[in-house]
Amino acid sequence: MSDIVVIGGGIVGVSIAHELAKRGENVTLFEKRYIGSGSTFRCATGIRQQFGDEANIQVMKRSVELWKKYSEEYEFPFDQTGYLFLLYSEEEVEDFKKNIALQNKFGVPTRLITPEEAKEIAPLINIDEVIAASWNPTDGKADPFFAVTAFARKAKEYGAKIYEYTEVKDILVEKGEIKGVKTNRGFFKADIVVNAANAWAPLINIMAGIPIDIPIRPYKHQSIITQPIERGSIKPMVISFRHHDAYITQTHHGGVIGGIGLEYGPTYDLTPTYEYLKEVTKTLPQIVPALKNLRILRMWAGYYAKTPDSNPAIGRIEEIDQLYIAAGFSGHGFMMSPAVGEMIAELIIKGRTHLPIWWYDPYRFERGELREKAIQMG
Amino acid sequence: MRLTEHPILNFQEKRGRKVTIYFEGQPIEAYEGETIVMALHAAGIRVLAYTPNKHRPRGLFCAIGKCASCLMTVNGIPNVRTCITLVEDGMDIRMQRDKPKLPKDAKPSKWKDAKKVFGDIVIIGGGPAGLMAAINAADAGAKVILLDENPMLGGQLVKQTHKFFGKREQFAGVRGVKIAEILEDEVRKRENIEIFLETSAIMLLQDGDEKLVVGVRKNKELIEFRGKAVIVATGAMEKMIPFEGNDLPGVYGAGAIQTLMNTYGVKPGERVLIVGAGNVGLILAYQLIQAGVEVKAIVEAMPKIGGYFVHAAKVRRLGVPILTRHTILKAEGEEKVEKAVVAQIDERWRPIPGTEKVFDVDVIALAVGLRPSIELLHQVGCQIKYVPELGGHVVIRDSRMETTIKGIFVAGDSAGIEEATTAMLEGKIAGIAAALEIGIASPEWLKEIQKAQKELDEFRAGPFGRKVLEGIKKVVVE
Amino acid sequence: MSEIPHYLREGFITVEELKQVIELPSEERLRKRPVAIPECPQEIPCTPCKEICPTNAVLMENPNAIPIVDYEKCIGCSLCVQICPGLAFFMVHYVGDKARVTMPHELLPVPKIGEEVILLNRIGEEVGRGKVITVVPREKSKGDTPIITVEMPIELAWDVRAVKVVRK
Amino acid sequence: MSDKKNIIICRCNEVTQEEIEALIDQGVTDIEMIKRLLRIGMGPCQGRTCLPMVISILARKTGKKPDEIKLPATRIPVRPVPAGVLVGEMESDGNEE
Repeated sequence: MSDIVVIGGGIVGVSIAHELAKRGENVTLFEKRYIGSGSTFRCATGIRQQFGDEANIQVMKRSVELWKKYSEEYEFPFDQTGYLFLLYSEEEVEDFKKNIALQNKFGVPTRLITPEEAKEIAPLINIDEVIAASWNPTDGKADPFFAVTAFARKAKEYGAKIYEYTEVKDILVEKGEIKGVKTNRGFFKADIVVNAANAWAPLINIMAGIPIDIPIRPYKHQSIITQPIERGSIKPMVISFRHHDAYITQTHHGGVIGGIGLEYGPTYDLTPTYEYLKEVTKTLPQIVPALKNLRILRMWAGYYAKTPDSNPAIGRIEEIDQLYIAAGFSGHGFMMSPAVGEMIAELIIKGRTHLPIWWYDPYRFERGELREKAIQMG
Repeated sequence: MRLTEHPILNFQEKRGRKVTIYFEGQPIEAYEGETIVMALHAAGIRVLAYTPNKHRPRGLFCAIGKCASCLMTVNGIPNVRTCITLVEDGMDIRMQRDKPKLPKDAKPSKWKDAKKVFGDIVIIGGGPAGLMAAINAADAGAKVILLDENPMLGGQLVKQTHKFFGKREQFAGVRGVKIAEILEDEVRKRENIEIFLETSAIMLLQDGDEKLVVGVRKNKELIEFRGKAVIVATGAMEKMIPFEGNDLPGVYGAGAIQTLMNTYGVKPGERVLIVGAGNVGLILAYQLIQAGVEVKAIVEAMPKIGGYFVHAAKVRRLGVPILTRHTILKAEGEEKVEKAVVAQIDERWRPIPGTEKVFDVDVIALAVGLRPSIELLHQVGCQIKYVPELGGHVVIRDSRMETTIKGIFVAGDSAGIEEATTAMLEGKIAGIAAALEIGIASPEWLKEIQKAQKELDEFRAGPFGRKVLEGIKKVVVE
Repeated sequence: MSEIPHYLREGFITVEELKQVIELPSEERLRKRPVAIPECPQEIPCTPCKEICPTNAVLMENPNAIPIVDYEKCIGCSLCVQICPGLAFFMVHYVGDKARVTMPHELLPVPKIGEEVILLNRIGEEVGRGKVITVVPREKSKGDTPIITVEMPIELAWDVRAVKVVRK
Repeated sequence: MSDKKNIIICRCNEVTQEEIEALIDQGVTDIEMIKRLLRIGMGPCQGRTCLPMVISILARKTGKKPDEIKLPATRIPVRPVPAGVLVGEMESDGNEE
């Protein structure tokens, strides 16, 4: 049996390891710090199917099915509390109508609702200038800490080996074939490598010596969390493009988490910025005014590992036998991870997958065939 | 519950105008100039909140704004640190039992930009280190901004009724409270020192060549302080230890008890057990007796008294037993401390069955050590290291108190737990060094640094300084 | 464990232990005039006693050294008792079959001259009664600490280090 | 023996010694994971009171030295601040219920 190495212990890498181990494959995962420490633990928890293209809608629909199934089986919090996009102009409404039609076509029950209906769903929001909202009750959120540790635990139960604090230093490739990986804990034999390092994926690509350019660049995104408030105060993920691409929701433990689209980069620097703190605290109370009296406990930064079209690179790198990539999630890694795990596992084992992986073709950048930009949000 | 007479302190003169505050709707008498929690304690209110999940009662613990055990809803605003928020007439104070609910009809906020204050050196913390840093930096020619989150300057000096050790030029033989007054007078005399009280520093950032300290005054006002150098003199916070019932109201940090009785003239309770026979525990015992409170015993896990012998002798001759090789097992009580159970421990620190003793006390004072408050330094990215001799995590620094980030200095307990005397000397060094670094002080000031360094060496030369010197060796780099 | 001196295990010093740290004054000297006795057996960085002494009777090699009193130079002025931050200086004076012990008293109430007080030994046990013969109130003390001189039976001179004031 | 359910390590989020030790016994020995799974140090005191105790429990149970356990990051703001203050508006407007 092949030795499969997954590089990166974020939720994408862990999901891939989990799906492979579940199918009986011999898989080893390396994480340079601890599970979830890169972008997973810094993410804003949201899981949505409201995308504007067929592929992402289908992949996310499958992802939500898997989130539901695994959260029940592995007992971690996942709540289908919906995504509520607040719309402020006729233009926005028209765009969303198109998306909704597409989403409905694939069985995602999004619908356009009135501001008053939106207020009923999320009573703390300010609807003064809202003219409509796009609402899908089957979107949701999960707890990243519990989710990634549950997947890691299960992966290990299925036989995966997970090495934390183990940094991959080089990938040994001979005559186009992968032989193994060098780590700070020594050499590990490998036949197949999956690059799931997201923000650090370009470094892994260089180690493997891939001949194509997959332009993934790290951008600093920041979030804040407040003191806990009464459970159920802000059930859905509330989104407003009008307000710096803001998102707000309440986490499982009660804090209100939120952010805006003010990004910095490309950079590997994660120092939080005062500018962001001021902007975010100006912005979020415009959407949920009562936030102004809530205390901000922490702010932190994480990466959006972005590609030019904000869609990830998922697939096989043909020139190296056998290298796979699942990276460049542009802020969507957490929500997509269960489906990505399934896609990569199917691809490695069967050579194909039932999900529309073509959309994420890693060669599209070389060919200049960028996708329609995915909605980069929460 | 309020002290009317005291052998050292005079509260009658100090108390401000009488005002009325409302606790859960009930009127309570308070005095202007005291913090909310002090007024509540004086009225016999020990339980300030119940935790949202396990419904455990919460009382104060640190009383200096650090532990978040005193959070209450004040005038509708949740999670106010009532230990450093002053009373105002008519204030509505509510216990928090659950996570707060937010209103559905709030209006979006309008915003205005933060107030901006510019100086050469921003000093965070107005205790002995910060005050000395301010005085010396100002004398060396710098425009100084001094912030402290407490309502008064002096840091922990304001509650030290005992006389200080050291040399007379270092204020030996003078009571801490008096030293605080002297230093405050000196600071206020200098026109190039601007003081901001009740102002918390919430972040420290590099902004180009400048340092930016973002502050919040009185829970309300955002202020941006900019300077070319920053001195962090944020002191320390009390350590907590694990034992059953350790979160029961009435289990207080030693410093909190000193704040109650020595700063605000509020009797902390009637009968006290002290955990820890270091200087803090011993001094606290003596101060409690001075305030007319009975000290049942001092327990100490080590086989010997850790503080100065003379402090121990003072309380022994007033009848307080010191039980070395003993530890606290349990705080008992329904809503607040009613009993403390202690036991002897063996060489491996295990309680010896059958040696339990029960004390009827309403206060358990924890004097089990302090740890440096390094949050701002850690947050801004100064290199830190765990050095048990200095109380825990401390920052790497040079002999002039500059951290691994140029222009950011540290002094006093936040540089490593020691004495107020050494804090003052370190403050002096940091103040001058910062003024030198930004090119304001003339080179003659170097002599003053050397003088202070020599005094520090002298002070640390004895057996008590040895441990500190071990620690300092680990953090000082040139 | 045996290296830990008794006084650090217990928090008080016995006369026997004190004698190992400092020589005590002769009876002759004790009868001549009051003499300062430091009960400060531990090296701590503290020098006010030395600095305040008008006759340089307090000897201290360095700021951490233990104070040693040159009993011949000591004039019994009590300034060291007033200033000592550790409240560790006392004066003893033998007068006939009585001893007069001078000690700090930072508690309320401060006794009055002529008042009878309960005598406490180094562990707070009541060992007898004595009479207050002088009081230096806080305002007049050079060290902000009231000091009192109490007359007591001579055999208690080396035991009594505090008093309790009992008023109805 | 002592009742570790009644020993509170994190006062803000009510985490007991028993819960921490149970997690360590399950093999979670990384302070970063313990912090996130139990939410220790993530309350309003921001870890000031509890983290030293967590480090000492972890050191005792795993045999690590305390200096081998890295202190979790200190995040901005180092004091919890109402959002309204950061935008310069914090006149109490009676909006709270």
